[in-house]
Amino acid sequence: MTYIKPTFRHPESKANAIGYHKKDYEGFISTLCAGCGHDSINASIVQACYEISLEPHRLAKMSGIGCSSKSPTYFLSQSHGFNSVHGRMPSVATGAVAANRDLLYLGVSGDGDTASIGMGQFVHAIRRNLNILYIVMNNGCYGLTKGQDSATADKGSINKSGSENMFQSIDLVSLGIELGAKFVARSFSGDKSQLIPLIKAGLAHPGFALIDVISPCVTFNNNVGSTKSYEYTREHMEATGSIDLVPYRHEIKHEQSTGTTQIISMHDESTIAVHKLQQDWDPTDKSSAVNKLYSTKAKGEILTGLVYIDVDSQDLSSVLNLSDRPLNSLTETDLCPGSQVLDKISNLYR
Amino acid sequence: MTYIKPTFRHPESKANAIGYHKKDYEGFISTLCAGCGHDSINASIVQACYEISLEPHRLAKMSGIGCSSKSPTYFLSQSHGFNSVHGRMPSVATGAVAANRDLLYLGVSGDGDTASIGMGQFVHAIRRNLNILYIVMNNGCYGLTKGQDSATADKGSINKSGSENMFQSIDLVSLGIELGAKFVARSFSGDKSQLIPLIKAGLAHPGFALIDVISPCVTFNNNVGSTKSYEYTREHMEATGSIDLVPYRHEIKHEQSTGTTQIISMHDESTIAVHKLQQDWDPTDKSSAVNKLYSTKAKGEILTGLVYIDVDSQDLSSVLNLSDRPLNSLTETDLCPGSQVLDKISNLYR
Amino acid sequence: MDLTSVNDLVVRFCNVNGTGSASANNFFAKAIFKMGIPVSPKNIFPSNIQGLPTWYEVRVSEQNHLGRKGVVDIVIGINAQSFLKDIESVRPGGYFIYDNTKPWDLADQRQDITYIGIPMMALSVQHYKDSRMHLLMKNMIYIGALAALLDMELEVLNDLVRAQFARKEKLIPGNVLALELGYNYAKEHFTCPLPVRVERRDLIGDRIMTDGNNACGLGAVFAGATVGSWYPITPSTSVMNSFEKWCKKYRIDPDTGKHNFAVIQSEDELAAIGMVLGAAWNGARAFTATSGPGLSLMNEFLGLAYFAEIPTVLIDVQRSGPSTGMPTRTQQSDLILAAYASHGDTKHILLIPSTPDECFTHTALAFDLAERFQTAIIVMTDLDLGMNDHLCAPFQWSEDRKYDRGKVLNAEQLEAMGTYGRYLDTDGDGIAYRTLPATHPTKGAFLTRGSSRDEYARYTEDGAAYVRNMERLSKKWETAKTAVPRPEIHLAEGAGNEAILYFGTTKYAVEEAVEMMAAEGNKMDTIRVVSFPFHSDVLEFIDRYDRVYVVEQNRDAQMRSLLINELEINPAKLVRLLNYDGSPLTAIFLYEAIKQKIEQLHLTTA
Amino acid sequence: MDLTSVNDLVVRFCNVNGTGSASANNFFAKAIFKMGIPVSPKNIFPSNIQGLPTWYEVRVSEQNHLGRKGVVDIVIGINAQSFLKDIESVRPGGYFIYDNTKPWDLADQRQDITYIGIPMMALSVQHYKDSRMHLLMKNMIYIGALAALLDMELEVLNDLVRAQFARKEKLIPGNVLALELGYNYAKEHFTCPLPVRVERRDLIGDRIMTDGNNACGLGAVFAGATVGSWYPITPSTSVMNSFEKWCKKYRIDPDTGKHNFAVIQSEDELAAIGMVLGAAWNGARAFTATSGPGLSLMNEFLGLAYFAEIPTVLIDVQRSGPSTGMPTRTQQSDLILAAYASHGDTKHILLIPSTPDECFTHTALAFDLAERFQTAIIVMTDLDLGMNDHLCAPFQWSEDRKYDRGKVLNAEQLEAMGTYGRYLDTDGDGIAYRTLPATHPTKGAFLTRGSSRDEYARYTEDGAAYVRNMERLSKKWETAKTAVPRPEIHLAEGAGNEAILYFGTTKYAVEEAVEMMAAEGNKMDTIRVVSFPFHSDVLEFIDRYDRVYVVEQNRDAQMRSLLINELEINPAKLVRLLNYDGSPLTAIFLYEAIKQKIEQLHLTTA
Ligand SMILES: Cc1ncc(C[n+]2csc(CCOP(=O)(O)OP(=O)(O)O)c2C)c(N)n1
Ligand SMILES: Cc1ncc(C[n+]2csc(CCOP(=O)(O)OP(=O)(O)O)c2C)c(N)n1
Ligand code: SF4
Ligand code: SF4
Ligand SMILES: [Mg+2]
Ligand SMILES: [Mg+2]
Repeated sequence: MTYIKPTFRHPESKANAIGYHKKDYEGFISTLCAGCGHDSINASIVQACYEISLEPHRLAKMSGIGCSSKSPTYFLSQSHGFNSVHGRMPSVATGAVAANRDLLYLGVSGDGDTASIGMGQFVHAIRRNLNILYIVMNNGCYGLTKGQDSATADKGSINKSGSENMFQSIDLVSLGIELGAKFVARSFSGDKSQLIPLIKAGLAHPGFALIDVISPCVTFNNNVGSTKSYEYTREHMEATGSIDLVPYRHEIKHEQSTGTTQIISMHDESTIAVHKLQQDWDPTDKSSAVNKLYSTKAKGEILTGLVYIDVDSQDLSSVLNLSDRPLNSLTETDLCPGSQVLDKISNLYR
Repeated sequence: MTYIKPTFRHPESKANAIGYHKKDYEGFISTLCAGCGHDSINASIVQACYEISLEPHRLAKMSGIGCSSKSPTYFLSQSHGFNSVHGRMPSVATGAVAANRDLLYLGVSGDGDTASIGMGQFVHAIRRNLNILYIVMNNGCYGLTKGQDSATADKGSINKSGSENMFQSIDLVSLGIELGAKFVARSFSGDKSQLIPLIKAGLAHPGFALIDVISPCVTFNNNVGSTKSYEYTREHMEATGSIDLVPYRHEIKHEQSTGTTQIISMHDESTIAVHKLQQDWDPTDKSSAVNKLYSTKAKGEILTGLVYIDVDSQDLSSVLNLSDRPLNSLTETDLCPGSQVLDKISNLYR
Repeated sequence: MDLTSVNDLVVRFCNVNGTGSASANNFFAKAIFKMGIPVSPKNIFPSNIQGLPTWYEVRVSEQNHLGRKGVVDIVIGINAQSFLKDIESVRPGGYFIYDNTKPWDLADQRQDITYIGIPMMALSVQHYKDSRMHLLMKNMIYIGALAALLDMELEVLNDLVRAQFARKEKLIPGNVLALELGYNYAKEHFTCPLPVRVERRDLIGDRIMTDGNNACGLGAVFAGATVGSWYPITPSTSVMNSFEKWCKKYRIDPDTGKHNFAVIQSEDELAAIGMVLGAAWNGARAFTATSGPGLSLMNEFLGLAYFAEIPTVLIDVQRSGPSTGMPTRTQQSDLILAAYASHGDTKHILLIPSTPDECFTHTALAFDLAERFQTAIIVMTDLDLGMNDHLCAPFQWSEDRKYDRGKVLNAEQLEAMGTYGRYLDTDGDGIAYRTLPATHPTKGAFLTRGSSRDEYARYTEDGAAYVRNMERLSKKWETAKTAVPRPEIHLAEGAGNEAILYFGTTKYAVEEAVEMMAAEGNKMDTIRVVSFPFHSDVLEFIDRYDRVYVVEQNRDAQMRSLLINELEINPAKLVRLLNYDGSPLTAIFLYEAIKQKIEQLHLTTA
Repeated sequence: MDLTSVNDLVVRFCNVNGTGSASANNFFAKAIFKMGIPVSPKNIFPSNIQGLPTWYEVRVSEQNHLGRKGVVDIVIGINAQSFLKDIESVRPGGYFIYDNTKPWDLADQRQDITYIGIPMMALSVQHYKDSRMHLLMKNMIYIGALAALLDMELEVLNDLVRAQFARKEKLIPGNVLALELGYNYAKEHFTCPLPVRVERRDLIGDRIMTDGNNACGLGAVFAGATVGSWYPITPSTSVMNSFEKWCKKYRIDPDTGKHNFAVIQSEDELAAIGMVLGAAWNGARAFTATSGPGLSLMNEFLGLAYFAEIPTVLIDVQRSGPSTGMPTRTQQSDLILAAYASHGDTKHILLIPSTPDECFTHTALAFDLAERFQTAIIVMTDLDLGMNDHLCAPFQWSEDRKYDRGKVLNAEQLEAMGTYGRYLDTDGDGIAYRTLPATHPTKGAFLTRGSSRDEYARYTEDGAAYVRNMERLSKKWETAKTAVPRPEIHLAEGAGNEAILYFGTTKYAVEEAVEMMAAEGNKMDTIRVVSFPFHSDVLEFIDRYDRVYVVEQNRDAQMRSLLINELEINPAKLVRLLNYDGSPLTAIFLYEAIKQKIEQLHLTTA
């Protein structure tokens, strides 16, 4: 059973640019475990959407199956959502994008949903540069089926039942970059100040934006020995710095890149300001990003932040050369060639 | 209909170390198109197996569906083979390896079979470090279904029907390295001198060995504008050099690495001598291999040869800690705890 | 049939695939058609690209017998590999035409047929310099020879060549020459025409000749499908090719060049149907096409379509299963899987066309039914229908036809209403009202899911709510029975109390077999089933007879199972008539099988 | 049942999941069992990890009525969320036990039941310092109270606690104390025992209490399975957990520490079953376990198993479909999909256990049948059987039992024989001889494929060869009918011409309902079907009656479809008795449904 959140939880409600309040971005009360990382991500999604003054009904929520994939119930209840089947959300989202290129698409998945059963579709959604912000709530395990290791569980990580994972793990960030994703970030559910701007920027990015968010499973994978626990993540997180998204509506457009701040202009004239903590890598260069990932990993650290971005990407809708009017808005008049044409066609076969 | 090849085709038959002749490694007459790259690869497989004096019945041939996946019919007819379903050969091979760790496994797949429908299983076979030599006969198209672009077709490549591929391509070599494959090579069906030693080394490698072989489809993707044609490949191939496999049976074991030759010792005491044409990269270093791939690609060239190797890998059978006797050889005595134990077990539930 | 005949013959071409023979052979069939004579070609090809035996069988029938007959009058034996076997396939008294460039010793071969040797390759080599042309022109040479032997109008063939190569004009003279070479050679060396021959008629009427896959693709265009996702697989590939081809013609904005359609080649069949669900959920008409293995892979999503109530159109071009089976042979063996696909209690609506024009109308109807019933509609065609040309009625579309988009609420309706409940059975027909994303800023949003939910789309594990929902789905199924097309019933005067039930591509063979029986005084009524669930006419029909023969191209009598399962018919009444060797059923097989069954059954009941 | 009763009651615990209640409640059920009284617990849990309502229902029945009954005598209402609804679930005259630490106003609630308030949380907080213990100990407190109220032996509970925490000894005193706190509180504040109570008996005999999934896993170990591949999914997950657990105990070489088994968690269900096929092809006994969506995904491979003839064992622990449905509720609704999975003409052998001991024997048998028939065997269990504890016969294994590895040729046999043909029907039973890789250096190798082939495993598109192969597969299916286990038939003296057919976990409810009917003089024979294809006894049985009631836990009467499809039974004779709300069928529901059907039918036939 899910319940609408009592509204008194927001005494501080302040309207955003389009007059919506924070509660307009919320969902039903979560049925996830108390302390689950996913809930913090959901809160960040709510906050990000509120801050960028998104119209909730212009966004569609997509997910697969898992604790993480339940999340669309817990945010944006004024958005339509599709909680599909396990691992196959990317294809469903692809169809949805083809049907209506005008909406924003927010995909929420788990590491099981993405890196195991969903790997094939994940890879191909990236290949097609699907217009979606794809958030993986990565807890290194299958929460909903009680904590089995997932394919992102690190080799040597120990889960709650005490068994050690013997297989190499899949790093969704370096994989995403290798596959040609143009916006690739990693974050941590516990670090909202980093995560919220990433979500905002991801929503602004046309094409496939991936945020791999480490999101501890308090019930099955938050124990000592786990490399996806709150404690481990906090201790090993190497933040690359923070980012700011300056949406196109805003004025301050002409900030300049400096030694530590790199300004990246997006196609809708929004800008992303990357405040870098290190000078040794350039998030707009693929080799540089990959090398940085490898070297961080070699040190046993977890690289977070906006790892790679390429604003010059052609998204699926453009590759398909879709008409500006969404396909789902076309009618008989636009679509049916009519009976006279059909007679002509019949004639071809006489 | 398939026919046994008439034996008179081998007047030059010379026995190898175990007394087998070349014809003992051959298969039925190919039903592929005349000139198909796959047939050259099949010939290289035959030659490699003959040269390393493999006992054919100690190898199992695995494949999916496609022209390429038909290949197991055309080599090693004294080996058992399993031509399974489209894209799912890795899982079938995984089961086979678990059942009998003692055989050699040779998987043959196509780019459709591997990079489209088979992507999920391919990724996970690598993750598990499955004991297999996995050869992709990569023609950038779906031969058997008449030439549609596959996911390895390069962006901008033009197929026979004249349409241009608009999607980014998947590079199985850089993907394989990213995913942690320990033996990753690329070759060309038309370059047997490079391919045969790679196959020999791949068979000697424990764990997952990937050879992505560009193998032109003469019928559907050998036209001008295709980046997987014979001509294009010949012109853009950048060979990293050649390799020699020195099997463990042989004496000359103590060759030393020199400036251009790097000696890599494998666990069965075979060695691979990599004769490098360039000094700018180290095939035993992951970052170096990836950077080399990226830079070659940036130049519009195709890197071939043994791109990456790590001999210190723990293969699936060891990770599973399988008994030395193959599981399929165990009998009631080994496997059934017996009725007395069962009575004891029943007692636990009283 | 006597071996002296006009416009009543079967010609079989035996070639090697990948040699361009299919298009030459197609000229032959087309020419017969252009001469106003009913014709039916069948391409029997291997699952391979080059070098294996392939056959092309053309039936010419003034009586409009357009199924396979089961005997061959004239064989053109071009394939050395299958040469001797092909000789066997000629009926006694028939003709075997072959290339005698290299001499064959036919002394030991059967003597009850006439051998006609023509130096096809020699003629080709002699007249064409470019060696790449030799094989291709050889094909046209035997077509030319056949024209002379059968008394065809050479000019008709020449016209076809000219039409075909309108855009590659330089190919025309060579092809015309080849026809002529063959024609003249035959005229000079043999008595032309043979006693078996053709003659111009005007028997086509307004009929057209095309293949079912083309028609399905076209139907999707007319029905307003905008999203087609697919994964290549024989024999369904050409459905999406057709859709894309017609879209490129009629759905590109002439001003902007932008597309009013999206065709996405997916990574596999799971993704293909996933995309359909996503697009349909988002308000576009979407479909996919597949065959055997693809249908198996789509099971999970078909269950989601059923339970989450997403309009889903799937064209299943059936081939010989199970597993990879015989990918280039036909069958009607996906019925049970399609009808009940996916775990749990599920049922899917099937439409079963028999002809290309029905492929067109059924595909178009599928989109209406999918949106009306918010569920999966599977069009069950097959390789024979999909990939072979068939004579059929012209395509039709009434100018004022509107798409039935089903129950979808718009912003005004939402604004005007109280609380919206996605799964409320407001109208009592089991069909609830959908909303599409982005319809209204604050009303109508809900989360679609494959898990159990209440009338307001809220997740629930309450058994009663679950049952209410499942019962509503059953009610919807009942409603669907009134919306599916009626079966085609033929009542014969003086028919007895036994009838024939059939569906799909057995149509022509059944019609012919029934005529053969009728000629012997044994008249039978027939019913052609065109959908699942069954229209009420089907049960009424069956109820009228003591025994009904169910004709199917599968081993397990799958249609018969559906009939007894869904209509509560006593199985004893339904007699299996099965052919499942991968070739389209022949009239003679059927005729004999029915006679035999009748005898058997009357013996046992006597 | 009167509300004064001994050893005949139903207790229902209403908790929040993720609070450790399931294990406390399990202590209660176990204690009843240890007191020699037949008992049957059912855990009804949400598809969620923490915070949602969960129920645990325990039936205590001296008469061995071990199904659900359909009424609840005592409710322990611990969940504030579902509190009021839970009050509704008590039978009139029953008891509602709750935590009154925070007072509830019960004035407006029903007055026909007795409320028993116990300050569970207060007691817990008072006695335990560690706040993490409060919730857990509260659970033990109500168990203690229940012990007093029902007159249970506290020492039995204490023993269970000691056994459970044998390896975490420091937990024992706390738990024992909690039991005592509850026990004493009840004793002090209420008249103990209640009129509804329990009393030690010796009615268990040699029976054991365990769950079906544990038994399946154990069966696989005894049957010599060496490869288990799986993808997690409720409710089948614990099958592979059990297999792995027992393997770790009995299959690790004590000297080397090496494993005589491989458990591979795959990336999805397609891979899981692909691994089974690969391992089985290579001569290992291999299996997988799944539920609903997984079964759908396995369709393509099941077709390959059928057609390429690979021994394949699959345990399908059914849950409520379609689609994601109700993942933590039970159903018997995968029958049709399992029986006919995959495109084309396919049939799979199903085994249908009713009890954990049958889960064990059927799983073990599945491996023999899979190798004997070289095909897929699907063990159709369900959530109720798989995840709940059941009283059943002890596991049995005859010491001299040998594995039936089916027809596999070894090197000597190959050496001795002429040309080996993989698909030759040498024995005329439809089953051909396999060879395994690496058996012989030069003989017996062949390529396994899902495409059509001749008797020598050579690829063919020849229709006749294809039909021969398909007919052989049909013959094999006929042979299988003689190898499947017999149904369980109960003939009641004086029974009429109507009977009941059932299968799987409806066993206890059917038995009880039949007793209820018999008590009223209406005796009925019953048959429990245990396999598909059906043993010949099934048809013989059905033939003897005018009408047979078919009891199923699905909406579409799937077993009934299989019966009429495969046995050619007139559907009119088979009456549907369906319950599919996700909860195990209750005896009362069944009793009433049968009575009602009988009345209805006798009215219509009258
Ligand atoms: C086809 C299929 N297989 C298995 C399942 C069972 N299942 C549900 S959720 C899940 C894994 C979830 O893991 P993840 O995506 O990481 O989500 P989390 O719960 O950890 O957030 C599985 C295996 C399913 N629903 N469908
Ligand atoms: C499930 C399934 N989908 C589709 C097909 C049809 N099909 C057969 S081969 C093939 C693609 C083959 O491409 P590739 O693997 O690249 O092999 P190639 O023929 O190019 O060597 C396809 C799509 C199939 N057999 N099974
Ligand atoms: S089980 Fe883990 S992932 Fe699932 S809700 Fe609980 S904490 Fe979150
Ligand atoms: S179609 Fe292409 S891939 Fe297939 S056999 Fe011919 S050349 Fe090779
Ligand atoms: Mg997870
Ligand atoms: Mg290919």
